[in-house]
Amino acid sequence: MLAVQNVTRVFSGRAAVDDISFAVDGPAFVGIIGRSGAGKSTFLRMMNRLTDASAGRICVDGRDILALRGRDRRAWQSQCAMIFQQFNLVPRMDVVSNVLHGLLNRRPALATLFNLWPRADILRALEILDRLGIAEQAPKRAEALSGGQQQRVAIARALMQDPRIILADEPIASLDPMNAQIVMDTLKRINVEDGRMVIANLHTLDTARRYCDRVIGMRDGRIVFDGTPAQLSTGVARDIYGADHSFNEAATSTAIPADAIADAAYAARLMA
Amino acid sequence: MLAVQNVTRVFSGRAAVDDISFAVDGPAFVGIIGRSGAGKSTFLRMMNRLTDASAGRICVDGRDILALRGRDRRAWQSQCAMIFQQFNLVPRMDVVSNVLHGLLNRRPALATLFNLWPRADILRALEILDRLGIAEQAPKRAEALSGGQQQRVAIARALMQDPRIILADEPIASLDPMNAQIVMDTLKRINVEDGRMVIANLHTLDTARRYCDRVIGMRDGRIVFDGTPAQLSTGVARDIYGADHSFNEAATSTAIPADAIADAAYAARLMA
Amino acid sequence: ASAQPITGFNLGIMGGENAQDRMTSNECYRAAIEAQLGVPVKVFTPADYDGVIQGLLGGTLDMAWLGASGYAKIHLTDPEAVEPVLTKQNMDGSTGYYAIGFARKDSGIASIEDARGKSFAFAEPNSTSGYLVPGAELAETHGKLEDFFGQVRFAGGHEQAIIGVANGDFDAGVSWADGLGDWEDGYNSGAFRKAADAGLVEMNDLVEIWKSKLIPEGPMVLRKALPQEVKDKVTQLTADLHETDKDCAYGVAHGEAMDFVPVTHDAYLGVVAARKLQETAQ
Amino acid sequence: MTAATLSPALADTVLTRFARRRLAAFAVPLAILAYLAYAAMAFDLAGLAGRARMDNAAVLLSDFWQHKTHVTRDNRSGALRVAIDGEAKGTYPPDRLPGWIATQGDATRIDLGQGHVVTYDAQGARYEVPGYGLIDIRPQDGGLHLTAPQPLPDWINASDSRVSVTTPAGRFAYTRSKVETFRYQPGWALFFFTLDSPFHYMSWPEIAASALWGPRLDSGLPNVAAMARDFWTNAMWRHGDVIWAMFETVLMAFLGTFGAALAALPLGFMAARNMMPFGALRFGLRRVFDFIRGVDGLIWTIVLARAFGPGPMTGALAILLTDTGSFGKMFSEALENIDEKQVEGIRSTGAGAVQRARFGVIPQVTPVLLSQVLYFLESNTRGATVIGAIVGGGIGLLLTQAIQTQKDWEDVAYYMVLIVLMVMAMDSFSGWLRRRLIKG
Amino acid sequence: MAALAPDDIRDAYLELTRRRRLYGGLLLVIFVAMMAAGFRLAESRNAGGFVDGLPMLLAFPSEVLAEAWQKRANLPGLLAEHLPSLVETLNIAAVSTLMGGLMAMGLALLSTRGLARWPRLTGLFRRLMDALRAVPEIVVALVLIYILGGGPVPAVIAISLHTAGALGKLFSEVAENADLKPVEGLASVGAGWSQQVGLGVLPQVAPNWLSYALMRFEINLRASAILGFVGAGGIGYDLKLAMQWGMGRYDEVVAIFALLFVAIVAIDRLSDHARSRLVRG
Ligand SMILES: Nc1ncnc2c1ncn2[C@@H]1O[C@H](COP(=O)(O)OP(=O)(O)OP(=O)(O)O)[C@@H](O)[C@H]1O
Ligand SMILES: Nc1ncnc2c1ncn2[C@@H]1O[C@H](COP(=O)(O)OP(=O)(O)OP(=O)(O)O)[C@@H](O)[C@H]1O
Ligand SMILES: [Mg+2]
Ligand SMILES: [Mg+2]
Repeated sequence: MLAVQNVTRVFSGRAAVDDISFAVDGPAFVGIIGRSGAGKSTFLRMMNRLTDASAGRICVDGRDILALRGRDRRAWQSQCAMIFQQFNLVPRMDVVSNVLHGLLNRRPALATLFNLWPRADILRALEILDRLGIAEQAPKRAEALSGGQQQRVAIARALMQDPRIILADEPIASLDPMNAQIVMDTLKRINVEDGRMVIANLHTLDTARRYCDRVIGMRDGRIVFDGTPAQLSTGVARDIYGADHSFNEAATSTAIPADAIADAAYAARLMA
Repeated sequence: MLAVQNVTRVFSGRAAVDDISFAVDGPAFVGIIGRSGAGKSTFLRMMNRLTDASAGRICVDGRDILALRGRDRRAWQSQCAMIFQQFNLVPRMDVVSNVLHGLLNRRPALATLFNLWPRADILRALEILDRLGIAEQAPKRAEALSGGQQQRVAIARALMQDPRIILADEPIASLDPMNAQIVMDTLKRINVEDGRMVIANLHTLDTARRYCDRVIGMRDGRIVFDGTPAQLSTGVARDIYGADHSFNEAATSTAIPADAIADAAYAARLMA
Repeated sequence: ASAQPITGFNLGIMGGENAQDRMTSNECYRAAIEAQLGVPVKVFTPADYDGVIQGLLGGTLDMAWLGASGYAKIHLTDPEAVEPVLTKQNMDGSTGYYAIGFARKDSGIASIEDARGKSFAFAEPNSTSGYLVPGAELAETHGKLEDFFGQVRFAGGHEQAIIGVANGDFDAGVSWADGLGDWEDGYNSGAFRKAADAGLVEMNDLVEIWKSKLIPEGPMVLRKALPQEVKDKVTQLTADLHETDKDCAYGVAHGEAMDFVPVTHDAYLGVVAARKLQETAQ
Repeated sequence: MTAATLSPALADTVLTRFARRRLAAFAVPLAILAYLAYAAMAFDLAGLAGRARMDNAAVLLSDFWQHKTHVTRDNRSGALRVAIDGEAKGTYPPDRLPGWIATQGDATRIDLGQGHVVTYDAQGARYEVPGYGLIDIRPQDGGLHLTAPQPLPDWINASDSRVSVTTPAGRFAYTRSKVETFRYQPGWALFFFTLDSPFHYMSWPEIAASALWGPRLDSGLPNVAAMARDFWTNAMWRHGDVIWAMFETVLMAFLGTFGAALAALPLGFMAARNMMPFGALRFGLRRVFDFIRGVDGLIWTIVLARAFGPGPMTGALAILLTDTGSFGKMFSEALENIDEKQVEGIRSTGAGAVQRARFGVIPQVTPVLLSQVLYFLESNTRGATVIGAIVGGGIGLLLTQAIQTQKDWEDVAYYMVLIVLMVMAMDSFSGWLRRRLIKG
Repeated sequence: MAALAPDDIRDAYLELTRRRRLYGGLLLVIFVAMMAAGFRLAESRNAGGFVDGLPMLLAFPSEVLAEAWQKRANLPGLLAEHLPSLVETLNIAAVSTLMGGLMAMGLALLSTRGLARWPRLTGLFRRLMDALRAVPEIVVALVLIYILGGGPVPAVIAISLHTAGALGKLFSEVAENADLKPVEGLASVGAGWSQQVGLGVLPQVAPNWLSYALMRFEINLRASAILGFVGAGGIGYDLKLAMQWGMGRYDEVVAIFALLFVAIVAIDRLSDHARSRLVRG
């Protein structure tokens, strides 16, 4: 289904993504991990054609999507939804409109500029929002929502695209642990229930372990690990994140911590 | 030395400070605590004559400073330095100029308007900055400094006034724990070394306990506690802060916490 | 009356030529006055002739060459402000120019009577020869102009009136000329000549249908409050200019002229009256 | 999960919202279009299209970059005059006529190029038009006799008193009093040196050579200085006067803007809610600002002209007055938006009112005020052009005069270029100053 | 803590103050000298002096008001008579703000880094805006009057062009600060340039753009009144005629002036109000 072949991207002499190749057959949940600057975002952006590749091919069902231009490129983008760390919604527009933006490529440009959408589209947007549990927020402006809600709107937009692949670039990095869990659960459900492929950049190991079918580890633009979550030992993690980096996984964890024992103890002492 | 007698301040029908009285003999470090809206700031502002009192007297060495007008009032202000939560410096002027502002009341107005200061004054400002450990910042603009450094500039301005009393309105509320400690230590040192009276509004109990010779607790404009830090039991604290307020002192603590035990444990488990 | 000695002398020059040209062509004149009076003399050339008029009314300008209508305006505002002393005498000995009514040759209009019921263009409401005088004269002979002509319009200026008629936007119109020389040249000087020389209209296509009475050339005026001695000196110098410095006189007079001759307020009674009439008419 | 759980009420609200928005999406552009249509009617756009004479525009505008040489013979005296734009100061000396004019006794042969040749002689004049034939005009019995191939084309306009011919090569007109040929050539004539300067007759390399080592043409001056003088005092273009006029314009803008800023500073304090305790005075001042601004600089110019007469000071004062109104309003608004904390900090040391203003307020507002003042400096440079036209000073006077007298369109083009350059220069200067002063 | 010896710091700072005082003093002296010299120069080239003129300051206004007061019975009629001209002036201002604003939108979007349709051409569009801004309206209007004849259209064209340049610059400054994340979000679903800009940028910048456009409308109202002075129609033309006529029509001057003034102040205050509401949200 997806075959990445020797893809490279060079930024001013340095390769941000360096000759990577892998293939995914079915609608898997693929996690990409790696430390900051490893090239995760660059790879996803190339897949969505927001950034051009310097070399290589990405074949989806045999077609090299890196070679698409103009209309074809936009058509591909509409089949391959992207979810951003900062949500990238239009803050001053309402939630439903933001979801409807997923259809921009498929509806006449002029009509969309005047915000004219067929009734059926609006209803479908509402349905999707309902499925993600935020239908009541529909008439509000996107900027009025909490981070987790905004990310779910972004996912709704992605679903509106009815995409074959969903790309998610650190979808939970700016969310609190509670919202992070909701968002990741939602992505997993879409992956399982709808059978869409999801490729997510994740910056924490525990999330990758919990949600992914397959984990790809990147370092300095190269793939240094490719396997199942179970294969992801601490040694491998050290490799991915670099051993010099005094490694403390907890510091980056987004799991909701157990009640802060120390704080509670301190308070108890004071109140005695 | 300082005698506060039945001081009241009414804002649109409500008494923000309600008939308070207390007296301080020597150059003590007095802390005023109380929850938000208790009238702490209003009291300090009345002492510095930034706000007028509705009734009562504040006698300093027998003179009622609330009755002063015009020049005399300004002369009193110059003897009674004020330090603000938000530092209230002139951000676009350099550090030394900000410190020199402490002399505005004592130098000819015209010369100060052109920012012309005697050499001796400049040298003294530099000395004070050196004493507070921020002499290297002297030529920088105030806005270029960190919060803790700015608060120390504010203290330097206060020292430049060569005041009998230093008033500090929540001096560490907008600082991180590290800087908070430096600032409080500095105030304490001035109190002890120079023998100047310090009255500080504080919003955390532990700070008051650690630095003050005497703690005054206010609630709804009235003094509900007046004693040594040792007398400040949790019951008293509940009284001051209001029992309805589900009280958790730790939540407002600015003390630097002990290493997060839970985190460390979690990390250890993972790395195993 | 209160004749204090003067410390400077300011000369205002009206439009009609490029500001810089006016400056240059009057430089010799300025120098001559300066030599005669012994005080610094400055020349001012505001674009809008109201600038000169305000200067004379406010007493900051001491002398100016004005149009007849401009003089009338000053006189009506403050009769004590200025007095006319000299005017220009043309090569044929006349001291004035004409408002000329005209139409397209192919329109069949050959006299003002033929223009009855047609559209008629004046230049602009404040122009002496483009509206004030012809308006008053025509109204005198033909009655209310709005009734006599089908439509009375303001083209916006002499230029626009001529082009407008030549283009057929108006059936007939009025503009000014000195009345000397030949029609086909657009006369020797005036708005027709300028338009023809610039290639904007073809004089062959136009015919003259009416000519006003002589409109007096504008006067050279002096501020009344000036000391008599100063007035005399400047007047004398100017009156002799054609005899003493021919080239300089050419510049001051905007071209060929016979002489500068004395003039009094009486010469402008007609224009003043026309202005008064317009004022009450509106 | 399916639509079943979706509350119908919610769907309704959302759908009606979209319907309303759809309406607005059409209504706004439609309203704009309707208004523009109304305006087009009110402005009589249709009539205008008929009135606009693009050919006239072409005649006028071609002067922007062309000059024409008049070759005129007075039919009564027989005198020949060759002058650029027909002006006295552009008249060629008889012994240095341009190469395309040849004289021989009474006869003058004018070569207009592309085979067009005009000849004046004792009998009259002839114009040879290639591809058409010979146009021959002779004065006879007080009228003109025209011989030309029939039928006459519409570019020949003839009566018995005047014949005029217009061809792409030039214009030709014969009346009883004179015969005149106009030749149009591209370029600004005599831009560097006029005909009375020896340098006019040199090519660029010759000029360079003459400047460096040529023999002195004017014994009193080195050649370079003579060139500079001839250029500076060029009677056609008057570069010296023009530069001076530009300076005067900038001077008016400078004095007016900064004068207004100085006047508005104390007034702004008095009109700011947080600085002025007396509400009545504040209100009064604000209305005064409104009045001054509302009246507009142009009217002030006229009012001031009575008191101060024409001249640059009057223009500067008019700008000063108008901008005092604008600055007063803007400054007082800026002062109302200040951060009170800094003032309080200064106040707590016992500083007086003036010191509080100096240290608590001024440092905060300087960047805002300064950038407003500099922005106005730039736009006042443009404004001073207009005001100058009325008070009789600066480049604006030259420009409006050149337009009103209509014959010097190349001057108009020259002044326009200079004004654009001047405003751009002021723009970048004030931008530079703004960056320097505000960062610094 | 101190990296430098206290003495060094002290000397360095004293040196700094000395230099600052020197530069500050010099700057002040230069500025004062320039103002003084400039003013004296301007006065010497003026017909009347500043001091001599001051007592005359009210001469003209009092002349006008005296006559208008005398003929005050005419005022209501004159007000009604010139109302259509005022409407024409308002129309000129509104149409040119609209057209100029639309042009400015296009220019701004084409010349904003990160948004431009043709990134290579941004410099070109910027220079174009500079040039449009630099030409005074009156210049364009005067030239156009000679081509199109007097009337409102030359004024509309002239003001529109200027507005396009002036607003274009302000618009592009706003657009430059717009958040590009929404645009990227729209790009990722395959939206075209017009959709990215129309849905991602315009909603963000609209309040500020509108506020600037309103401010411009105010400015254009004045400009169109002034252009009337050179023959471009509207109430400015009426005012000029009455003003030039002088004594005898001062009642008309006052009537026209009152109309214009009230309109300018009313719009000024309305737009102030609308703008503060727009920008606050
Ligand atoms: N537009 C760009 N221009 C130049 N260099 C870039 C650009 N985008 C990314 N890079 C560089 O490419 C490298 C990989 O960046 P990328 O954003 O893909 O990393 P990442 O793995 O997503 O990191 P993070 O966790 O910080 O998002 C980095 O060194 C980055 O500086
Ligand atoms: N200028 C004022 N006008 C009206 N009410 C005021 C004013 N200043 C303070 N108050 C009111 O007086 C009461 C006491 O305020 P004050 O600022 O002294 O409390 P505080 O103890 O300093 O609280 P915080 O911890 O929030 O600073 C509050 O109810 C406040 O709303
Ligand atoms: Mg990334
Ligand atoms: Mg407080």
